[in-house]
Amino acid sequence: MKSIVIGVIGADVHAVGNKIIEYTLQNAGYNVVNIGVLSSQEDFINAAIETNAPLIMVSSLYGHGEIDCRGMRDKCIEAGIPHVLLYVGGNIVVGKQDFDEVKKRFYAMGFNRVYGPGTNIDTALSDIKEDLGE
Amino acid sequence: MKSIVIGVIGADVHAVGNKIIEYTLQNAGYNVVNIGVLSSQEDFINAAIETNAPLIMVSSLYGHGEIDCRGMRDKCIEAGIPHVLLYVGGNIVVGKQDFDEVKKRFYAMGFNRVYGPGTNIDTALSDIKEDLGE
Amino acid sequence: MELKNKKLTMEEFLEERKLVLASWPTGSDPLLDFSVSVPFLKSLPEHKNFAIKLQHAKGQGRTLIQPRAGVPVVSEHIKLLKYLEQSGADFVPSTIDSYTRQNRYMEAEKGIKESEILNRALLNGFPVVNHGVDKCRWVMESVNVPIQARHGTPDARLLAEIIHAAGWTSNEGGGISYNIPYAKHVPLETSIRHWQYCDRLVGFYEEQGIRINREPYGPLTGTIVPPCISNTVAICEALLAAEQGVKNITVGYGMGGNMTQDVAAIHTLLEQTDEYLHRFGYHDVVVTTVFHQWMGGFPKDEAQATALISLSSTTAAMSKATKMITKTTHESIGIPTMEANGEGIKASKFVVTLLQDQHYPASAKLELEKDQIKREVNCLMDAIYAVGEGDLAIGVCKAFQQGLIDVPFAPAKVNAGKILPARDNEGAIRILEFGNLAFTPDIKEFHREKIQARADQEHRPISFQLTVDDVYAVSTGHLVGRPQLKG
Amino acid sequence: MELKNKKLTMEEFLEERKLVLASWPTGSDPLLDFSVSVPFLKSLPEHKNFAIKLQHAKGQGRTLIQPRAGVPVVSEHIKLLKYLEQSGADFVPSTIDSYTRQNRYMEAEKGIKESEILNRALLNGFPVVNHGVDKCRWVMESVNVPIQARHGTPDARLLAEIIHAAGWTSNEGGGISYNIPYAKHVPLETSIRHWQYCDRLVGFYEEQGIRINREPYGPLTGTIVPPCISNTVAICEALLAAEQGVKNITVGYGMGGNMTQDVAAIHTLLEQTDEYLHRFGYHDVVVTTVFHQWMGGFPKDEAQATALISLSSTTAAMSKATKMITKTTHESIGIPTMEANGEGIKASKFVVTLLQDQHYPASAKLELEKDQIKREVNCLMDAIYAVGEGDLAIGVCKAFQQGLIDVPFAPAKVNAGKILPARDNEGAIRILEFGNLAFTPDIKEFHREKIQARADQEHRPISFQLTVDDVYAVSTGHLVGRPQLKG
Ligand code: B12
Ligand code: B12
Repeated sequence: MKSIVIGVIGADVHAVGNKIIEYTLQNAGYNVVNIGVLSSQEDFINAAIETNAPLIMVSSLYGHGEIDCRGMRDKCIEAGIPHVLLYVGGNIVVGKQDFDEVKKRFYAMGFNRVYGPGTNIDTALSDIKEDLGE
Repeated sequence: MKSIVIGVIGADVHAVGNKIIEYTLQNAGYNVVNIGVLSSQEDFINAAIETNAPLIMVSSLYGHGEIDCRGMRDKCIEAGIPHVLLYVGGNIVVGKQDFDEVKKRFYAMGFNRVYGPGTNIDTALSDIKEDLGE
Repeated sequence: MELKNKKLTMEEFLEERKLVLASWPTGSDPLLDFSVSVPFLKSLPEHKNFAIKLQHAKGQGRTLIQPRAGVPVVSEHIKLLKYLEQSGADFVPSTIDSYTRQNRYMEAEKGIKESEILNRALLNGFPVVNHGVDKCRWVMESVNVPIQARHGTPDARLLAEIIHAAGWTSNEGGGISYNIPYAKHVPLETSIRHWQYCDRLVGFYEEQGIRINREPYGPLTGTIVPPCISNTVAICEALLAAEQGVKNITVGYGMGGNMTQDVAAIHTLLEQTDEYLHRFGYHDVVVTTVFHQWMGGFPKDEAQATALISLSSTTAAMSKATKMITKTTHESIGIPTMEANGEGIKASKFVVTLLQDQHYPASAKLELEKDQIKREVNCLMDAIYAVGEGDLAIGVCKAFQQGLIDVPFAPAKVNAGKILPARDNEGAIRILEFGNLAFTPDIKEFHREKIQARADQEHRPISFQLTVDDVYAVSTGHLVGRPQLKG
Repeated sequence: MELKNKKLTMEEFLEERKLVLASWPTGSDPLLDFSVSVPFLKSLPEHKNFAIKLQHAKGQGRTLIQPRAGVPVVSEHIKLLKYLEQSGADFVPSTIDSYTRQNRYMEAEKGIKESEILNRALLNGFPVVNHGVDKCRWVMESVNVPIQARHGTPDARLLAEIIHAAGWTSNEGGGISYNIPYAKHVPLETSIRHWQYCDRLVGFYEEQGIRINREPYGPLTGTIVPPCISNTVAICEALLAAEQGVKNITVGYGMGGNMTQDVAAIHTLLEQTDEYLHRFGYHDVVVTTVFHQWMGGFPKDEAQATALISLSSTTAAMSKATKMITKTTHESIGIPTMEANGEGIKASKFVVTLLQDQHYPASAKLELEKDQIKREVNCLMDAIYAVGEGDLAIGVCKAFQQGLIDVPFAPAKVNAGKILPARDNEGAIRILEFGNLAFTPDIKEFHREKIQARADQEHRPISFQLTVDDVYAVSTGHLVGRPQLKG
């Protein structure tokens, strides 16, 4: 059973989506490591190292995602997991912005997949399967 | 007491505004000659001649105003009241259109004043006073 | 021929039919032969049948959605209807232009031509008679939901022939409701007689096993109409239709604005229509209801207009009306664009779907409004039958002539135009001037007290000014036209 | 220091105050001297006083409107608030950014700088502490309506000092409601103690004859919260505030979706808050209510979002809540633009104004829901006082610890997180898994029956899947998350 680390980054306390992502991924057969809300980049990375997880799914709902996610790929490299997959989703920037622009910004930060507002977790399941080679 | 002819032109049956215009103009001290809904250009002109009215206020609500009002100034000239004032108001064209454009079209047809959707009759009272020299 | 509420014999009907079909070239289309139209209608799939879809919704307690829409050019009209269907419309309409409504087909022809040349609509609807059966079939075949004609035509005989032969399985209107608010000089005798024909046509199709829905037009002038008046008209038209063999009737009501009164109006409309149909021996008619979103002057601001549309939808859903007719954010300006119309549907459908499992709870207050409406309707119906000496059609004509029933703000000369409505302190519609309305003294007293209480609260005498203020109120964001609102 | 529900002495308060003001440079502003702030607050005109305006609205039975809004840069924030006032807001807010809420002022400083440089907001609100008293005064002076801070800050002591000294006459929050949904590791003892300080500050100003409003945050997680839970929290926070000398309290509730249950929740919230305040000897507190438009996930479509806003407004108006907090058409996407926020206000205000003379009628159904909520709330309050051995503050902490009271979907570790809510067949919020909730067996039985009936109708077993489906339902246009809705 593959492990996936999930959590909500920064000073963000939106817990509902997080609980539903946990439930959905568990139902889909993954070992879900949920570090919950108010989590730092380090929390995510440590959890991934501890559980040998190939994928970290970062949620950011409250709008500070851009500030909170900066430098995360570098930290992964430093921590010795340079190839860990990084997904980000939720309401990751402040306000209604052109989402193609937003995607570019997050790709440039080293994220592998970037999901727009209200992307139901069910729709991301196929991406996960593909990326984890199933 | 000056006379004003009011009515609703063409195949238009919108009667509410017409009744309220009658009431308002009467309260403002005019002799209102109301020919009602479903009135032809001829009905308006005949009423103006009979009552020696210096002003005809045409209502058109239902959208066919443009077709219904064409040639009305010419008919006034033919009928010997070339200088009668012609106002038009209501929802005088089909749909939401640039109202400056619409005004131009009706001025070109010989109307003296053209009112946009929802112009409350109270707001036209000062124009009437001005035009009738009071 | 003398008017009577009596089913037209097949001979009378067919005799008249010849004249009707001869009245405009499109009437001689062979697709109008019953030998063609009957099998064609029978071949239609159930999901295109208005009557069946409504009956189904009634069973489920759901509120279905229908917009208003119609443009002169056929291809544009089809594009429009498809878009509305995609936006979530459960039924699509074809709103007919005003020349056709007055049987002025020559002017309609001019309007079609000019609209094609100038590439913008110069008619305010779809000129169904000029287009004829084949074009109407094309329209019907282009959508996947049932289709209805909506108009305001005192003499809609040819129109009815054309639309039904084209597979449009519902027709809105009636001899009273498409005369009083929509005509000036047409005698009620004439319009009722002509609508007997329209109903008899539907009755004929029913005899062939084809379900067709008929919808008396509920809101009348759409302007502070007391529920008892519009409900009485709806019941009369339901009875007149049933006599001609109509079996699927949707009675309608236009939102008043006081939620309790509105719910009471929809409930009593259904209950009393059923009751009167049974009382007069029509036992196999399926009755459904339609709630019209606010029918009076709309606010200009689009956010406010959407709010009004949503509020209307809330009342419709809580009343459990079977169908709701929607408005758009462009209402106060002009015929809406396709997109504005679609947004009206989306907002409306969102609300009724969200509220589908809820209804306005039974309460003493609701009961009181229901009782009141029922007593008033019974009063008016009694008066109609009395002056008609038992004949409904004659009764209706005489009752209007004598002002025993009277519609506010109506353009028709046959309407007395003596009553004046106004709102009470909670915004319910009451009557301040009764004219000759056939009300008992206690009913009048009820209305007077309600209006007096409002006038007292506003420190002003009862007068037409209350009515005028109420006419403007909703478009300026209020329900009751209180004097302090001005300036 | 040990936590107790006891008014802080003036010495205790002033002692603590020194530390609070020393915690960030803006705390040493001389405008924070009471010798400056008291006369300043006294000089404010009545129309800028939150408490007075609310009390007035309560007397008139009106529902006033307040949006949510806050951007990092002061000049932009002022522009925004002025626009909202012009759009019809009766009160304006200043929503505080998330770093400030966690007292992470360094990060907030970074956010302000970057927002100024990049010329786009990188913070999700107005960092009130970093800006300090003078900037906040400037904001207050730029508008003509009362102003309130809205946040979600477990330790809002410095924030409270700054806003009140700047003439902001209302503060949202409470030791429970700004902890459970907004924090992860903060002990309730700490947040309650810190909010005692905020309340004591208001109590101090009240002693000087200055009216200041306090608003416990009603909706909690905004996600299918059973009314008894949020009402109990609101009542506890009202009592805690009253003990510290607060005299003007607005208790809140977030729309559930079943209109009858929502109206019942607002009515009982007012009635029971009053009742408990009197029972515990606080006789001079003015209580008002605030209804939050739908607080869960919104639909993306803007027409649907406006419909949801309007539906929320209908319920608020019919319930006669004193205030309503609005949402916008951008809700599901991100912080709204000024224009989108203004449209939300216009739509909302249109509905409440139109319905101002109406209320949801008394009915057996409404009575049943009210009785049910009251019994549940009493049950929870009894348990809290019991474990607190008569002390409310201690009782709240222990009750949460033992799961006797429990909030669904909350991030806080001090919350048991064992209960699961789900809707019944009419969309009312019930509880399917009780955890250790302090309910009597008959109350549990009521919930079980309601949920069982829904599960039966949907032909599926009771499980967390019901809850999950209900979480998504409204954003997809439904209230009850029926399984057949999917695909
Ligand atoms: C009520 C109403 C009806 C009622 C009318 C009842 C009756 N017999 O009176 C009913 C339901 C029957 C009806 C029918 C139709 N209607 Co209609 N109706 C309305 C509605 C909702 C309100 C009109 C009203 O009474 N307003 C209140 C009065 C007080 O205001 P008013 O009419 O605007 O008049 C005031 C001012 O405009 C001004 N004014 C008017 N004339 C003049 C003239 C001058 C010189 C001046 C200075 C001022 C002035 O003073 C008046 C008093 O303050 C409007 C939309 C709206 N405004 O919200 C549509 C509207 C006018 N109707 C419309 C249409 C298309 C129709 C129909 C063709 C189709 C249909 N929807 O069924 C039929 C037409 C039938 C026919 N042959 O005319 C369209 C017109 C579209 C356009 N121009 O592009 C409108 C705008 C709705 C829409 N957006 O589609 N309608
Ligand atoms: C409920 C809610 C709250 C509750 C949260 C309760 C709680 N503790 O959980 C409360 C009221 C407390 C709250 C507070 C705040 N909120 Co809030 N909140 C919402 C709301 C209405 C719904 C969120 C929700 O629960 N949705 C339901 C769940 C199931 O969906 P979801 O969260 O979107 O998650 C799903 C998907 O996004 C996806 N997903 C999520 N993460 C990821 C990651 C990956 C990799 C993938 C593939 C998918 C994925 O899968 C999830 C399950 O399907 C949203 C707006 C909306 N969506 O309508 C605003 C919203 C998220 N909140 C917002 C804000 C600003 C705040 C506040 C700062 C201010 C305020 N309004 O008070 C505070 C923040 C406090 C903090 N420090 O974090 C903003 C964010 C703005 C932005 N990004 O520009 C939003 C968008 C509202 C708005 N338009 O302003 N909020």
